[in-house]
Amino acid sequence: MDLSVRDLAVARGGIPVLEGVRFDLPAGGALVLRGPNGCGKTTLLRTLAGLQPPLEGRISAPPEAMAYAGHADGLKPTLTVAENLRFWASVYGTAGREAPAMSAMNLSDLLDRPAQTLSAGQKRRLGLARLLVTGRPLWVLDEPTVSLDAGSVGLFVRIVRAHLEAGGAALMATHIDLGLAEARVLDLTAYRARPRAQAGGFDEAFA
Amino acid sequence: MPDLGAYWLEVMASYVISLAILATLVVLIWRRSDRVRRELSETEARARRAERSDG
Amino acid sequence: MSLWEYANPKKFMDTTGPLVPWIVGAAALLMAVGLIWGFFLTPDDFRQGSTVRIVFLHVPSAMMAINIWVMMLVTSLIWLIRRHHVSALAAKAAAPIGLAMTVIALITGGLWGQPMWGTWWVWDPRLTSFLILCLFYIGYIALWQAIEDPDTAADLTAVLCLVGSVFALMSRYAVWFWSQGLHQGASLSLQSGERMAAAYRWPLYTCMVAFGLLFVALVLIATRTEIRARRIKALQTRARLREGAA
Amino acid sequence: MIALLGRDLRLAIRAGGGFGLGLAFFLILAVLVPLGVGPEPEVLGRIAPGVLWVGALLACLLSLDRIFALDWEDGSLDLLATAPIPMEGVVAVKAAAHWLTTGLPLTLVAPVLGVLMNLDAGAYGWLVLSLLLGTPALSVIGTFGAALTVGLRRGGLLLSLLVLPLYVPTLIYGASVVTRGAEGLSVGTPLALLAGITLGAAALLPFASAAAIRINLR
Repeated sequence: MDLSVRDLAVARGGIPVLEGVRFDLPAGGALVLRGPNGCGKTTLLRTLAGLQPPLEGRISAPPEAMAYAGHADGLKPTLTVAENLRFWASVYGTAGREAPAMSAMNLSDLLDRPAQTLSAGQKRRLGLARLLVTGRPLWVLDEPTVSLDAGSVGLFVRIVRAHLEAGGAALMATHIDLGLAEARVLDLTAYRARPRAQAGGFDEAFA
Repeated sequence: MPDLGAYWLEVMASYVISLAILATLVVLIWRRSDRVRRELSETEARARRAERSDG
Repeated sequence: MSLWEYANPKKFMDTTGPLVPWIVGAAALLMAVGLIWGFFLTPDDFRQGSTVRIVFLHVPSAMMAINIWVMMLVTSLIWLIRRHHVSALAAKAAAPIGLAMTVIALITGGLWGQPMWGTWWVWDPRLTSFLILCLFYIGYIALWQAIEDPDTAADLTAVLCLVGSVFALMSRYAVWFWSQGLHQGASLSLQSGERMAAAYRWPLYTCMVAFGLLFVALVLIATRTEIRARRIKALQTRARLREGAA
Repeated sequence: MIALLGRDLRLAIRAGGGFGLGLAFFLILAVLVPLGVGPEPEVLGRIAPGVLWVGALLACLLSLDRIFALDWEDGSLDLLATAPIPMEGVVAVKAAAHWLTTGLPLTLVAPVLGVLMNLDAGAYGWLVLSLLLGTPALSVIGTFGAALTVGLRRGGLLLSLLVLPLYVPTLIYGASVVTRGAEGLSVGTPLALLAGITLGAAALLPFASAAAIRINLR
C-alpha cells in the first residue's frame, strides 16, 4: 500500500501551477507539503484525491485507499455529533467505528450536541474523527490543524503517529511545524510551473 | 415598389423588423471584433515589452 | 493534415483569416440578390396575395434556427470528446446568431399567419416550438455568461446542449400533440415552401443559401473574437504570474 | 446510498423549511388564481388542470437550488465525491430526497386544491395519477439544473431559466392527462408518454448531473 507520483502537473483555472512533481509515500510514512500560499498545495491534494484530473503525469495508489479532508469539515449543523459520524460510517461501510473515533478525539461528552453548537476547534476534531471512521489507510489532509489549540494539535499528532504505526500513511499540507519527527518535508516551490510559450505563439491553452 | 395589396403592413413590417435584427446582430459582432482585436494588440505589445525588460 | 489540425487555435486563426472577407462578401451579395429577387420580382400568390413574400425571410431563418442548434450540438460533442477549445468557442459564438434567427422566424411566422388568423399570435405548433427553442438559446447563453472559468463554462454548456437537444426534440412532438389534442387549431402549415410554384422556389433557395453563408461569416468572425478574448485573458494572467514571481 | 437518503430526509425534517415552502406556494397559487380569474365555476373548472400542474411545477422549481447548495457550502459535496459511493448514486438519491420532500406532498395536496379550483369530479383520480407520474421527472430534471448551477453566486434565477424549457414535455402531457380525464376522453397516449419521460429522465439524467457536479468540483 504506497502512493507513488511521477512528474505530475496540475492546473488551476486552466493555468498550470505545478509540474514535474514526483514523490513516494510508503506505508507508515508521512509527508508534509510546504510552500507559500497559492503555490498549488490545495490543487495538488485535490488532484491526488481524484476531485480534479491532472494535466499530465501518473498517480498510482491502491484503489479505495484515500480519505480526503479539505478546509471545510463537511459537517451538517443540524445533525448531532453522533449522527454525523454514524452517517459517514455507513457511507464507508465501517459501522461501529464511531465510538472509538469519538473517544480518540475526546468528543465522547459532546455526543448529542448538534454540530452547529460546537466551537471551531471541536468541529475540526469532529472532522478528523470522521477520518478515523472511514478506516482508509491513506490520509490526504489540507491544513488539518487550522483553528486547533495547542492541546488539540498534540492530540492530532498522536493520532497520526498511531495511524502510521498501524501501517497507514498521511500526506498533509500545513504551515505549522507538527513536531512529527518521522515526517519528510516536500517543498513545492521547486516544482512551480514555468510559463509555457513565449508571448508570440499560442497553443491550446491560448498563452 | 410592387403593389403589396391589403396586407402591405405585414409584409413591410416583417422585412423591416427582420433586417433590423440582422443589422444589429452584424453590428454587435463587428464592433466586438474590432474592440477585442485592438485590445489584443495592446496586450501583446505590453507582453513583449515586459519580456524584453526582464529578458 | 487531419481535420483536427484546424482545431488548434493558432492554425484556425491562420486558415480562416484570409477566408473571412470572401465569405462576408459572398453572404452580403447573396442576401441582397435573394431578398431583392424575392421582394420585388416575384408575382403575388393567388391565395396569399403579397404576404407570400414573407416566406423568403421565414423559411430560411426557421431552417437556420434549427441548423445552428444542431451545429452547437456537434461542436459541444467535439469539445467534450476531443477537448478542442475552438469548437467550444464556436458553439459560444453561434448561440446569439441562433437566437436572432429564432426571433426572426417567430416574428415573420406570426406576421405571415396574421391574415389567416386575424391576430398577431396564435399558439400554432410550429411557432410554439420556435418559442421554446428561443428559451433554450437564452438559457444556453445565460449559462455561458454566468460562469467565470472558461473551461468549466465550456464543459457545462456542452452538457446542457446535449440534454437540451433531447428535450427540445421531445418538446417539438409534445407541442404537436398538445395542439392537435385539444382543438383542431388553424395549424397553418408553414412548410408550404416546398410545394411553391417555380417562381418562388429559386429565390427561396437563394435566400436559404444566403442565410447559411451569413451564418458562416458571422460565426467565423465571432469565434475569432472569442479566441482573441481568451488569448487576452491568458496573457494577462501570465503577466500577473510574472509580476508575482519577479 | 440509503444512508444519504436517510440523512437528507432527516435534514429536511429538521430544517422544516423544505416541506413548507413548496406547499405554501402551491396553496397561495390555488387561492390567487380564482381571485384573479373570477369566481365562475365553469371557467375555473376548465383551467383547473393547467393551473394545478403549473403550480406543482413552480413549487418544485422553488426548492431546487437548495438541493446541492448546502452540501456545497459546508464541504460535504467534496467529501461525498471522494467517498466510495458513485456520484451518479449521490445525484439520484438527491433527486429522490427532493421528490419525497416536495413532489410527493404536492401530489397529495393537489386534490384539496382541486376542490378550491372547482375541478371536474372525474378528474381527481387523473390529477393525482399524473402528478404521481410527473413530479419525479420534475425532481430529476431539477436536480440536473441544480448540478449545473451549483456554486454560482445568483444561480437561482439561472436555474429556473435552464430548467423551465426542460419541463415543457412533462407539463404538456401531465396537464392533458387531467384535461382529457375530466372530459372522459382516452388518456392512454399522454399517460404513456408522461411515464416514458419520467422513466427516461430517471435512467439517463443522473449521468449528466454527475458529470456536471464533477465539472463544478474541479
